Amino acid sequence: MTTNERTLTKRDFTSDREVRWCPGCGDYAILATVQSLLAEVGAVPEKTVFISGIGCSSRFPYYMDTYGFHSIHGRAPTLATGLAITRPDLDIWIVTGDGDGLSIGGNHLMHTLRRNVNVNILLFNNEIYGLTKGQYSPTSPLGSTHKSTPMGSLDRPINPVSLALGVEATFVGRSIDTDRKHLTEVLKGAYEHRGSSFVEIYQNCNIFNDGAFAALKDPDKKDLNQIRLQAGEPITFGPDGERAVVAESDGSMSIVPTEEAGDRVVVHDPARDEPTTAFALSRLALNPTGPTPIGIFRDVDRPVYDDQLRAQVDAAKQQRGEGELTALLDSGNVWDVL
Amino acid sequence: MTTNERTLTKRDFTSDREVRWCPGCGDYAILATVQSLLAEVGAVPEKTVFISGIGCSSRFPYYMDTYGFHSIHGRAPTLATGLAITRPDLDIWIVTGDGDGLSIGGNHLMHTLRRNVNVNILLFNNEIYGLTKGQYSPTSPLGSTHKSTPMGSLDRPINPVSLALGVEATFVGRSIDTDRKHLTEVLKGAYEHRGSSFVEIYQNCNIFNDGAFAALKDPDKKDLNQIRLQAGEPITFGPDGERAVVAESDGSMSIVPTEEAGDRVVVHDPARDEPTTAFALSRLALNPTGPTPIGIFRDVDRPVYDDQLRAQVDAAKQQRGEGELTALLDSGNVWDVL
Amino acid sequence: MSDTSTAQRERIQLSNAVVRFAGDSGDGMQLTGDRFTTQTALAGNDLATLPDFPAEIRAPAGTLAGVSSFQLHFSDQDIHTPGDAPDVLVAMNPAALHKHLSALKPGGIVIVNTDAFTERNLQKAGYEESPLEDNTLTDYQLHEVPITELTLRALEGHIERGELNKKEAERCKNMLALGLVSWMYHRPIDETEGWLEDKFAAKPAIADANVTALRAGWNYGDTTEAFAFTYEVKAAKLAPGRYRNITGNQAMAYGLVAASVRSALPLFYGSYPITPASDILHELAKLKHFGVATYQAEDEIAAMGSVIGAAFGGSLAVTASSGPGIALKTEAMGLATITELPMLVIDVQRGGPSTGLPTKTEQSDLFQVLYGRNGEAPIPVLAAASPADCFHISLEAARIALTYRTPVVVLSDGYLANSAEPWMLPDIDELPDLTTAFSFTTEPNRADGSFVPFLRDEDTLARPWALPGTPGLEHRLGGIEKEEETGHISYDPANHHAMTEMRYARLERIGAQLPPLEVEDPDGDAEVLVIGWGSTLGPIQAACHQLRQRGRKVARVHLRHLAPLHPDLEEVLGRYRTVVCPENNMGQLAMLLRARTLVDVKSYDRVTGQPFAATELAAVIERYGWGEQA
Amino acid sequence: MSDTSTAQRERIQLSNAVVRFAGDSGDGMQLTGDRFTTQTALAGNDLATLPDFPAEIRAPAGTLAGVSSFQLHFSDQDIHTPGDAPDVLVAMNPAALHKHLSALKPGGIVIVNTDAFTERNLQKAGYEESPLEDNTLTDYQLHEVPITELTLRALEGHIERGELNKKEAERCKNMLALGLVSWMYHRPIDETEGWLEDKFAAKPAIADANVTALRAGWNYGDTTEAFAFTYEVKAAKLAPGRYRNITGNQAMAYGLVAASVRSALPLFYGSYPITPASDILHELAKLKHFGVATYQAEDEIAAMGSVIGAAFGGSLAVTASSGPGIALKTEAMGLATITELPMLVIDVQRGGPSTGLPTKTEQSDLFQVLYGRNGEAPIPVLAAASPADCFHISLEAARIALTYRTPVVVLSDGYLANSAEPWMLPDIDELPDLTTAFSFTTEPNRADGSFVPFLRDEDTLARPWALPGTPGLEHRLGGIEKEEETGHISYDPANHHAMTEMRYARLERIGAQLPPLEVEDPDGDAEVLVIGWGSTLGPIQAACHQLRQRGRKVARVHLRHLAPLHPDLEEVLGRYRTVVCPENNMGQLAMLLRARTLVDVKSYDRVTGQPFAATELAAVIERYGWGEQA
Ligand SMILES: Cc1ncc(C[n+]2csc(CCOP(=O)(O)OP(=O)(O)O)c2C)c(N)n1
Ligand SMILES: Cc1ncc(C[n+]2csc(CCOP(=O)(O)OP(=O)(O)O)c2C)c(N)n1
Ligand code: SF4
Ligand code: SF4
Ligand SMILES: [Mg+2]
Ligand SMILES: [Mg+2]
Repeated sequence: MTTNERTLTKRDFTSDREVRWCPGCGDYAILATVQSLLAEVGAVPEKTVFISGIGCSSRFPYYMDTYGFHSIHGRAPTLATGLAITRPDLDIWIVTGDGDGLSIGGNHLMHTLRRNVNVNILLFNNEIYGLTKGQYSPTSPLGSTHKSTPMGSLDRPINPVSLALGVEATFVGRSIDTDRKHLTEVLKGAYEHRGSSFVEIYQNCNIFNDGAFAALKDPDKKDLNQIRLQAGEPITFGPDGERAVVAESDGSMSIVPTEEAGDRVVVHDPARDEPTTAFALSRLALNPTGPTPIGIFRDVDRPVYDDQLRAQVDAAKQQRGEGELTALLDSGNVWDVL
Repeated sequence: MTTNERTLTKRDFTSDREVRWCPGCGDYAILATVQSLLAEVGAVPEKTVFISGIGCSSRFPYYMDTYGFHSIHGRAPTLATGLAITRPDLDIWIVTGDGDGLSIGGNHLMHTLRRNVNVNILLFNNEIYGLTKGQYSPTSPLGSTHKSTPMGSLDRPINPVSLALGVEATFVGRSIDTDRKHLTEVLKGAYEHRGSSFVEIYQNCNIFNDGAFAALKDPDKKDLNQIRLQAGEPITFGPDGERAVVAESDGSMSIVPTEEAGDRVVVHDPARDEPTTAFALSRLALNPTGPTPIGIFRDVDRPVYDDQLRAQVDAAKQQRGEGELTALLDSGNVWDVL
Repeated sequence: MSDTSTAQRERIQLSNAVVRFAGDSGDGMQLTGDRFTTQTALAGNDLATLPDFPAEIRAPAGTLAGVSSFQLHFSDQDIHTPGDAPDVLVAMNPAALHKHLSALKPGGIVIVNTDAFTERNLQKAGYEESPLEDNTLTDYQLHEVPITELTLRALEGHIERGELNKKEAERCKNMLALGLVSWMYHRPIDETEGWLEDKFAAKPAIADANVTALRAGWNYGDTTEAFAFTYEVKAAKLAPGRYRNITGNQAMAYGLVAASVRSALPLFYGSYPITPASDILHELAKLKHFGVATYQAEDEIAAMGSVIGAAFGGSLAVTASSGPGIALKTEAMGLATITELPMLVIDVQRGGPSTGLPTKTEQSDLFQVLYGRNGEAPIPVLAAASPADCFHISLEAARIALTYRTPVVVLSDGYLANSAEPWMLPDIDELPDLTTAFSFTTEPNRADGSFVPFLRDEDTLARPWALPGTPGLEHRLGGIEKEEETGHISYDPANHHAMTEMRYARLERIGAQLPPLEVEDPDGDAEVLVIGWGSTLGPIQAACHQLRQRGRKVARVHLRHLAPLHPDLEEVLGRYRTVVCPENNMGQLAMLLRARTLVDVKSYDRVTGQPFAATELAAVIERYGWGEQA
Repeated sequence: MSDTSTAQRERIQLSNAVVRFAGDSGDGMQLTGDRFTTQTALAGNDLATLPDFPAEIRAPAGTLAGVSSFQLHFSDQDIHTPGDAPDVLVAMNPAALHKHLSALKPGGIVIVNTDAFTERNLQKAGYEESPLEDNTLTDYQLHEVPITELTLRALEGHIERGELNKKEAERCKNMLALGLVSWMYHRPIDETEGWLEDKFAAKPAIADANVTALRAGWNYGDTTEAFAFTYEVKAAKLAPGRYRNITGNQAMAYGLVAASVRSALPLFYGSYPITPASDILHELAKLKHFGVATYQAEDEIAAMGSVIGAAFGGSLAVTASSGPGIALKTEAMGLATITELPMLVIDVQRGGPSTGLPTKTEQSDLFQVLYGRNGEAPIPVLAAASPADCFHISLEAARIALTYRTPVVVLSDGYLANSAEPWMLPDIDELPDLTTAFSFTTEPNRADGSFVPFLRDEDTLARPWALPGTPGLEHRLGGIEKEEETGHISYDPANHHAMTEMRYARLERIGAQLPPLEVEDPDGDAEVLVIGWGSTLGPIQAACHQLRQRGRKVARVHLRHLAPLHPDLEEVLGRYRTVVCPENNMGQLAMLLRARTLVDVKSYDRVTGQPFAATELAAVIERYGWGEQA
């Protein structure tokens, strides 16, 4: 997280490249929000790097007037890790899709999160492969009929938030492409978090999977379906807060009328040491078609992989003195021929 | 899960290949247990297939007198998936290590589990890379000093049970190489489960990581540290059952003296619909150096990927009649030249 | 619509014609081209097509990057390429005109949608001034048609009746263009009418609007006097039979199903989507009633692994990808090689390196599939030469895989994948019978009653294919070097050398058992040989045709088998004074040939993401064969 | 221990000797060999070693599969190989004898540990009868030594005093064997004594026991009359300087550190363990005080990605693997190529295909690293020729990577990785200064004050290396084809062809800027040229030496650069009547040379997991060069 002395605007983060997503794509809104956010928080363009994989969403770096790397399918976290280890002075953002990040790239995502590398990961989840024109993805609901699944998909979808919590990610959030205010808030949290932050963003692909998030976006449904997690607040929702989340005796969570909940309503605390509660919350919605928690699920401080790696290098120098090449070669059994 | 009319013994599952693990390796005990188990449950050797990746543990198939495939590093689940889809008549076992299954192969593991492919996955966790002579693995405790981490490892270890539950695996168990009875019980559960079963087996590597599971194995420590999960039973442990697991109001689990627990003691139910409770239990031990749950965490029925895929093929035949090649080629716009 | 109405216009007889439709990605040019192709095929012409579209799903409307085009070449003769320079260019907007005008034949016909020539669009297309108003088009026959306006007018009634809104109506403008061009070339449109009605069965208003626009286009040609001529290309004298148009990807999918039917093995197809290979998956996913199991894996490595597992289990196992995905499969392809299991790996090549040019064609993965594995891991490699050949190459690849128990690579490319050609439907019963290529081993194979999985057939060097489930034949496969016959792990030095040599010997055996190499040398006295492989067949054929018409003695050979190379090659290459090898890569086959034969094979290489033009190759062959003076 | 005690025995002067220690994996043969090597180096001989061990960590004790061996060749001359046939074989058990006897020189010395020749062990080794009792060993000088027994007796006191148990005492038997052989060859053992005391500093009883066993071995030779002769190999006339022994993996690690120091760039090493490359990681992990960041990634793809990221950030970024891991890196190596970032990819080759022979050596990944990528993706490839050369090749690879802004592949192999040779320590200040190879771009590079990331240096065709963090130079890299100069995404056909040609042109530029190719042709009149690359240098040198001593006129050239091939090659190959190319693969370089030069290069291939023997090559060269009669 860098800070800026100059006062910049969204324009300073906007490159001169023409944006080439389909008209109406949710990616536009996310782009605009990120550009504004960076200006707002005082990020420094030259210290900011966007790294992406392959997919529609992964075209993101071209549109940012920062450093960027449009890498290969699923591998953005690997480049980011190499860069994060060697360049502590940079703010590194990863942009990935549900296919890029969860299908081909699932392993790197998981290991990056468990290592707690200092990067911000934005997963644009449109529940579809956009760039390759509409195959189902690991987040597509069971039974989705798309190009490769004319009779319906059979793979039980991944819940990206559950997955991230399963590997103990230190910052886990979820937001919605078009909810600029909410998205800004969650992304600001991610930006301020040292270590890996993971944010799932529901993103509409109006060409191949239009309306996948209608339950959370339609004006007449969203109040019923958005469970907005707010640190320190009891978790209630509905137009008049009439529904509440409570913990059962076996540790699972359920939704009950607020009036029946009494003091069983769970008070949200993203800083809880263990990911258990956050995990339970993530289980409330298997697909975003009914009441679905959004916001920051978890935000805890843990040692950061790359910080510690550099600390070891420093410690080694301290303990053994800066390496000296002649001494290195001379070490071990040497003999002289005269 | 096949059954056998013949009465077989452990010997019928023992190949003529000389076993080549280091003397004292925990793999021997697991091998013997699996061989006996298969005889006991009436498995059919020719209908049984062991598929492994690369690592010491992955030599397993050579020692089984069944069909087998010693594949490449991390990829055993991918071969198993192709085989399971096309051959519903086989019992397929995957043998993998903590490096093979969680480092290079983490993504395949995750996707196999979420698809609920009909395979039994045995992860031999010795918290080390054995075959490549002693580098730390994704399950090595933080700060482990091994060949590639002379100043201590920095990656926060994966808890394989949490990970499996994070992707909603339908059968998740954990046992110990040398506890033949317990291991048999858990493996029997895995064998009987239709869909993916995942069993983490703590396995001692006496050459590169001796004693990693001493807390759960030493006669004078194990009663204090094994939290044995038993379906339908309240979760208590200790030499005289003096400690109990209770759920907190935020859904997390903790350990308290049984006498203070009262009716808060969690009763174990692996068949719970949601993985939440099982996940909470998995969080009780971050490394198996203190009280650690073993047994069957989760065992639920869910549609099986390969069953459903075959059902679609059958349905297509039913709906459209068995495919006819001439008709296929003739479909679309054809014209005749005379 | 009857053809008589155009009687009053002069009808020019042509032997062939090349038409290119170009417009914005949103303008439906691929669909227009497809329809025109079908109409043309039904009219009995031989034809070839060349679709070309941007990598973005929807590149920004009106820009050069957003232009999508479709070219069709049709003829009363046998033809081989989608044509070099178009006779007619339909440009739906300024960007389309800007991008494609230079390709047009001198004096060719340009039909522009004048409604799209707005200030904004001109600017997006990089025109400072309107090309309709300066001298840009003076050398062409320009037809300015207000296509959008005409469409809206034709659909006025529909809009008024509220059957569709203006935007929807505008979208029918491609049908108006199609109607117009159909009229120009006397292509019947009733087939397309039927097709539209089918396609929009659920939305009859849309169907009706499209049909109306289509007819309006036809009528516009017929009614206005702007078009003085119409053109007629008579039906080609194709061999008698039943025909259909087919793209390479579709043919590949059908070929795989045919191989499954002809081998009586269930087809397992495990794959991960990637352009331009995904359509094979989409096609096969629709064919489950053939017992086809399709599996969309989490990545290409998993797809490759699944195919090895399915082959072990006794399926006809197939995967496909394009270059970047094949790169990921290479480690597992090594495992497939050493375990000697039959399976197919299809590489639908695209421009590289790395992500490269995902929607463009190239032949640059030849070396990758030959050599992109650790260690000495020889795999047979075949290449399809035309869209329809994808069908036949699947069968040939399956034959080799099943007979010799080996993975086989099939090369296709972006051009073959997406372009179409008329294909005479084969007689199913005359397709190769693949059931004779293999049998599953069910009994012990040694005198002592034991079974060893690496005892070989003397003729083919194939090892037994014994499936899990077979009692008494339990065995273990794996990636570590195997002892001869027993297949046990072996670190023995001499054994490793012998097994390595065996793997090459088996490859050579495949070559030795091929029919003689066919060389096209009409008079048997050619001095120059053109050698090629894959999708360059069409342009090479056409170039040779041109040269022969000019009296040049040129012979031609086209390789379907890249590994093993045909054993006749040394002899064949030795027969000619000059050997020329054109490729859409930097000379990969040429290098193989040079190393193998020590003949100074001349390599002509171009990687532009576009297939060769026939005239381009004719010039190259002329130059290499007969010197600069030509 | 002074040498005078052996005075009464006849001392035979030799020019060189080859000793092989063989025993069970648990017998500590690698350590014994290492110690004997160090003693020998300190005695001033030139030497070369060949360790050979099973793929299993601990294969079953006593079996053939469990045998581990270590061979040392030492001389008073310059030598090039670890020796063909040993003069002395120390066999710690029957399996070791069985496996290695056939390699021994006729009449050679065999020292066996008779205590290990039990019924059970004989059976495990596949002996029906004891070879000590039948005629197996009649043609050799057999020394039956009860090594275990002697060890236990020497340590009786230790056991009685409870300082160690019997099993621990037995484990010292390798030191007894070492003592005996050291006595035979007049190698001083005090260095090893000191080493043992250091190594077991924490367990003085163990240290003392080992030293006691070592001395007991020496004394056994000295005292018993079983050994009639001792042997002396005088110090070699090595160039004056300071020497150490070094293995290839260690040299590679030190070379990378040297490149980091000499370029003033921090070293980032991202890797995933794999035999035989892992030791480079282990070495570097110990060198954090040089500012080295080592990262054990989750797999090879991640390792490769991390290196691209670190190169983007301005580190000297390096990864290493062996064949199967390189296969996984190929897709990302394509990305490295198209983004033109400097980095090194080291391939420590092993036997393939697939998992193959993980602990054995082979040169069969040459094609994989040259061609194993999708599309046309040329990368420079270098190969180390000896263990110590791994140091220098790292620097050369870094020079090319940094100068031309490109990934570079470095080939090593299992033999180089694990064997040692004496190495004269270089003068640090005379190592190449790599700071002049590059500079980070910090300013705009166009007249209009803008920055474009693909504007090239005219001389090297290198593009700017502008690091994130540099104000005003913000830019985006990626895997899609780039527009010349600007680096923007470009699908333009002509641009793609031009960029592809540029990538090859840059490779050729590297070749053109190399010093002339050095050919070893002592009298300048050779008729036969032997061409090789990589670890075959030693045997080729030795073979040529043998041939020249027989009067054969033979020249020799050894390639360090495999891509680009040296521009002098055509001319050089053309000078000789016959060109022979021996390789530990199936003829990969030979194929490149044939294609490039059209010279009928004769390929000699052997893949047994073992390096060539000098006599083997001498015979081959003789046959190809002067016919069968020789
Ligand atoms: C190795 C490799 N495999 C496959 C592809 C093809 N491919 C490109 S993007 C993509 C999936 C895109 O889906 P997602 O990540 O959800 O991104 P979206 O387009 O939906 O934003 C695929 C399969 C590729 N480019 N590289
Ligand atoms: C592609 C590839 N990368 C790396 C290796 C080297 N390798 C073999 S096994 C292994 C790790 C073994 O660890 P684990 O899975 O824990 O098995 P264990 O030996 O401990 O049973 C590694 C890194 C390989 N064989 N292939
Ligand atoms: S295809 Fe979907 S995700 Fe891709 S740019 Fe278009 S709308 Fe967006
Ligand atoms: S190295 Fe460890 S895991 Fe491997 S066989 Fe030996 S004891 Fe077992
Ligand atoms: Mg997506
Ligand atoms: Mg392990």
